[in-house]
Amino acid sequence: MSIFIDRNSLVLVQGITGRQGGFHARLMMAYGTKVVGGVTPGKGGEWFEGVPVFDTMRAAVRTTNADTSLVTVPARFAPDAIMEAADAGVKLIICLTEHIPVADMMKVVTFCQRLGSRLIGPNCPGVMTPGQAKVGIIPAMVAEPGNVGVVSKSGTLTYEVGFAMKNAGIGISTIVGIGGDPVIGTTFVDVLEMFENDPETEKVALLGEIGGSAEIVAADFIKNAMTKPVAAFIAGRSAPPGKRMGHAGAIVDGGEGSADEKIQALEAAGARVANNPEAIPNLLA
Amino acid sequence: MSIFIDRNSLVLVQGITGRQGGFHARLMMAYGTKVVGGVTPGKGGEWFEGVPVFDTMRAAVRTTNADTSLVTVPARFAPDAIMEAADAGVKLIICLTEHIPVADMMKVVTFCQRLGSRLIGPNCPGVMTPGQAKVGIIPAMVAEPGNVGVVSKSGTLTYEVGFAMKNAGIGISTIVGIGGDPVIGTTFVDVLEMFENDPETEKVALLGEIGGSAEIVAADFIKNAMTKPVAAFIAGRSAPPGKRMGHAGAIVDGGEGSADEKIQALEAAGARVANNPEAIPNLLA
Amino acid sequence: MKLHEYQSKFLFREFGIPIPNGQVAKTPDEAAAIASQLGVPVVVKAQVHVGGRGKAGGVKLARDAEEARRYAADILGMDIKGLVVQQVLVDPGADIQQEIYLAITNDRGAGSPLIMSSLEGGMDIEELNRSRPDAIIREHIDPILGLNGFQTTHIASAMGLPRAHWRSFGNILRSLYRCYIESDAELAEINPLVITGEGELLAVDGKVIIDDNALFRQPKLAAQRDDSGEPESESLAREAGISYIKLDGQIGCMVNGAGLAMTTMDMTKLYGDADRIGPANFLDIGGGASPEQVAAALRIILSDAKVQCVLINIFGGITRCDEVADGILTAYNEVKPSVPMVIRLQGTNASEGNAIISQAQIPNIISAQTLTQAAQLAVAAVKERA
Amino acid sequence: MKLHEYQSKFLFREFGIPIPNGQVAKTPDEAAAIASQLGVPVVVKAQVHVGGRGKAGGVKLARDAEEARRYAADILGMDIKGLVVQQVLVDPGADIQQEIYLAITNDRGAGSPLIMSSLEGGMDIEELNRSRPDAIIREHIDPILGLNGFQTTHIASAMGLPRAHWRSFGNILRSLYRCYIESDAELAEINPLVITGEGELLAVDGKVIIDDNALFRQPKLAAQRDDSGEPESESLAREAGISYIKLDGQIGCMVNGAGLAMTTMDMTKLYGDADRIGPANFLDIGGGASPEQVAAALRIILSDAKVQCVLINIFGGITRCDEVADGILTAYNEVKPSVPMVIRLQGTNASEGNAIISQAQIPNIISAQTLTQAAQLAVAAVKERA
Repeated sequence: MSIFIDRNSLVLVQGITGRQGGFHARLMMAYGTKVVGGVTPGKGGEWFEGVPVFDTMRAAVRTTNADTSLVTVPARFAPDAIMEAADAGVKLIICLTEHIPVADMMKVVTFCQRLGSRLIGPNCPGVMTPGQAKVGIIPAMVAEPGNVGVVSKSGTLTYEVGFAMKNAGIGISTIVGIGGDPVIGTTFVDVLEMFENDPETEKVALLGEIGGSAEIVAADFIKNAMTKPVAAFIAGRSAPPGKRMGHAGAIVDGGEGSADEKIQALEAAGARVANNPEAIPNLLA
Repeated sequence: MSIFIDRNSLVLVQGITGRQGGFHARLMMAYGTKVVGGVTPGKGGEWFEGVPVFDTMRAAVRTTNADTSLVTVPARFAPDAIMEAADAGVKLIICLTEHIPVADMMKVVTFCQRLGSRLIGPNCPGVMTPGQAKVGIIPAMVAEPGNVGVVSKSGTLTYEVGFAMKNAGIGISTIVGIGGDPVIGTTFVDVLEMFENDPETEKVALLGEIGGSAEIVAADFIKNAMTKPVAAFIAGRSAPPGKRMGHAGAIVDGGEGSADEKIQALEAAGARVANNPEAIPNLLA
Repeated sequence: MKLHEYQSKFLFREFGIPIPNGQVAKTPDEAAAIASQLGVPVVVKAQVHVGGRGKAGGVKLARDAEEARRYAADILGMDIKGLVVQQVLVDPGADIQQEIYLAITNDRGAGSPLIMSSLEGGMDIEELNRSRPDAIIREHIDPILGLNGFQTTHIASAMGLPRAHWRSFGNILRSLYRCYIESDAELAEINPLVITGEGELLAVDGKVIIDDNALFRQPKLAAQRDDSGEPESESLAREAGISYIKLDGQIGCMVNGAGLAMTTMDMTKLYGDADRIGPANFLDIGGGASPEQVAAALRIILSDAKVQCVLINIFGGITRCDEVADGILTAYNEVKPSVPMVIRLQGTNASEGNAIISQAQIPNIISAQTLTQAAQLAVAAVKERA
Repeated sequence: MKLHEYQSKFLFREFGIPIPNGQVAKTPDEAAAIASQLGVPVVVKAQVHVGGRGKAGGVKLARDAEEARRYAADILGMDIKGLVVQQVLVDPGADIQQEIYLAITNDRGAGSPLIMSSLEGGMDIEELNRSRPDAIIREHIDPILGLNGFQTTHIASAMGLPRAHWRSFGNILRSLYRCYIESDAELAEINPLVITGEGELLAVDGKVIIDDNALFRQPKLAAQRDDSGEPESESLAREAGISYIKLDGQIGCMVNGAGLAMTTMDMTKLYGDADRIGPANFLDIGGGASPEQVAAALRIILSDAKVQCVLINIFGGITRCDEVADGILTAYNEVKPSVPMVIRLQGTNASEGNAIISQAQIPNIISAQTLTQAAQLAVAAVKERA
């Protein structure tokens, strides 16, 4: 088993005829993901690598029975694309797009919740269940199948940790990149809860960073509701307050969201916190 | 039993310090309704006939544990007042106010549905469970307790029918005025379903009128889901098309919503349709 | 409140929807001047609040200014279903390749705005709805969230609109939705929305109805009201705050409550129809009517020369029957109606009210106990006078 | 993007929020002219993107124009926490009866706007939040529905605002919410909102932060950006589309991905802190960086004279390490850095990338296999040069 996606997930790529969308759709197909179609308004009826392109998500879902969607369209169009996927009944929507205004995301997240669709992201690398499927941009080479669940705010940091785990012979059940934006569809706690309930996951690696309080809330959850061991790393100990470190959400503001307070909370909750991402495999061994 | 309200309902009156609100609050109290307080922003801390007045619904509900609210404020403020009641957790909201723009009501009805609050009205005379409680403006004299449920789009027409029933010795379980506006919180079908499930209700009287298709939908429900006998009257057989007859919703438009089509649908569904409201008691005998 | 075609289209233009650059004329000379200024064949269109003006000869294609003048002369003053044409719209003729139907309306059942769109525009939408309902694409809009971008794509795609027009169709639909919302419209309809020979989209005809209950916050639209086609009695009633609609029968009705007012009308027809007797009007005096309102209502009813009898049916709830009785006597003394009045008072303080009426001992006034009896007495009174 | 106090308040005024009628001065003479025009005691306030200007002497009350000139001369050019004051706001002094805190911000956890309001305004809200959190009324707003009327009443009532001010407070809160929404603000704060001796409400100080990601649709606000307090390298980086923040250390970092970039900084500090060695900057070159971007990033890093070593850490996913290696060599040849460069390439095409680097045989370039090793080598290189 795994969480969110597996070899049976039927995936649509919104923006499949775009440069980024097409590039990653091919890599996903190569990995074995069942990409069953794509959507680009105005290009319905075309084909992409043997799968049909539709004008609308409603038409695409009706024809393909897809349950999962990957949103790769630019920031100006991404909020509408996510809502279109939810409206069409897609149950899992993964959005790669970065630079979406927070005001738009607040509406979109509310909309998805009301329609019962799970949104992951935006501004995230996606989800990968090694050996089965990947939806997003996580490189195939960073993980082998196994029993550690990985959840992370960051893309390349996740690859770094996955790669270190692979080199140490530790496999992964599912990698979930939740994204580094201030308002996101799926939080650490959502994913921790799923890992806790996933029989294939035995341990969890959590990769957080400065900004917000999601890691503090996660620490509460780890303390009160988790039986599986958690190893963690928090990026940004050396980041100055009041400066946004690349991710829209990565800012220590008003004394809130520092790496140290998150590390303390996680340690107090019983998580083992690494001071170096390459030390994570040791903490999982 | 009864539907919506009974002698234990705890009722707040929004606009209790207003002329209309105060007048009807007194009549409701006189009837035995448990009016536990009122709300008028800016008048919190005052008293009305021995019950407290609050500034906000949240404060009023917290203090009184009210489960029911009567909205008597003017049309410009009524949409906000209804949403305030739903936000405060009131489960039954009855709105007397007429002349609320339809655009506002579409939002308000959606809002109440999302919060799980039942709205009755607007532009309705309210609800009365004879011998127990009344919330609204239905005169005490028009009904005695009994086993016929009455649901109606119209105020005085309902009094007319209730009075005729009373004179014929027929009592009423609950009278529900759903209002004559195009967009309302509670429909004929909602109330028919409750009467069907109410052990104290044996028969139902439905009073409809021209405009919209709520009576057609009700006829479908009567045909497919009701076991209890229904007597009906539809007002407006003599109304010309394209003219709005007082109620915002009472208009035959584009050949839709005529009295004749409604009467036919109800008769086809097995309801007994009177051509004179004073004949309703005969059909219920 | 209905807007005329030209008012609707000018409103559309404010929201960025392309319309023909025509103008309104009140005289044949004005029509000719507009036509010669436009310099192309024009359509001269009667501006009246009634459907079917085309069949009635109210729309004519003129090749030049002289013809425009002639047709305007024909159409101005024309009586279309009882309404006299007082204005014509002179629009440049459009090169029509395709006609689209596009409308946004309140869906009562769903409690939300509904977009209806079809490639088979130009014709009567009700007829299309009956004959080929699948030719109309229907899309509900969340009243809180509003119109989403993907919905415009869905509509364009589902109706089979050629892709070349998706962008401009989307812009027009978004504009129409804004117009519908910001104008508190019950209906905002473009029929037809035309694809021209140049591939442009153009709103050639339009219809907007504003929610009467929202006019308080739409002063610019409220000011566009055109009462000219309306019976004077209805204008008077609106100014007096009385809900009144003139009908063709002989029995003037005064009732409290809209549902009971319709019912009272129905009863006069039920018992009078065999003798071609029926209601002269709908009139709801509302709750808690004052003597002044009763008098105003009576005056409005009697301003209709066809009225042979007045039927007053009051079921007192908030309204107290004794107060209504006082009002009736006051009104009677002011108005001195020459026709008989059947009065039925029931409900709150009915016996007091009936006592006041009977003590006044006015020969012209007939008391009734029930609605049935009141309607029958009113019908009988009309028959007696015939 | 932060707005200055005066920009924030002028923005508030556009949305109907009353503010003092002050003006901005760039010279002491201008300050004196504004003060004499106002004709009342004024407050001269430094306009810098940093907190604590009051304690730093950046806010002074002047009784007359001469005093305003003197204080403006003191404040203009003042260095407050590393930023040089280039403008002062000269506001008329307010007669303050009560100070209110009122702000709307994005609540990340709830995913919705959050209104915070307190009668204990004027002071540091973070301090108030720590010491007396109950003194702050918090109200979440549905991001789709927006602010409801009853919520303003609730806030006014719950915070204990005297009833006389409910109406104007409600108007200001509604205006502030519109400002927050229509400006795509992350924060719209009035602190203090003052009740004056005349019983008027007045926004005496204000702070607005605009969502950088929304600046594309906020051209008027984007044009108000004031970079003057910002390191030049950061402005250059923004123009080049590179995410860069200048820090105080010696190791210039170039990384792909924000999380890994922070982590790389952290590693230099982890291994260097004992020797007071740490990161000179945050820099994320993003996904799929071109040789031109790598060169631009290198130039920006090296524009910082403190940099003693460059650490390039690339984990190739989309980014191909061979392309980055090419970019590094191109950049190297263009920029000819005099400091050593530790390069660690991992992930997609890492071996090809490392081969390119080693074949170039540049003495200044040090290869590393792991992030840990790279950080340790960079720290060692800095120590060597010390």
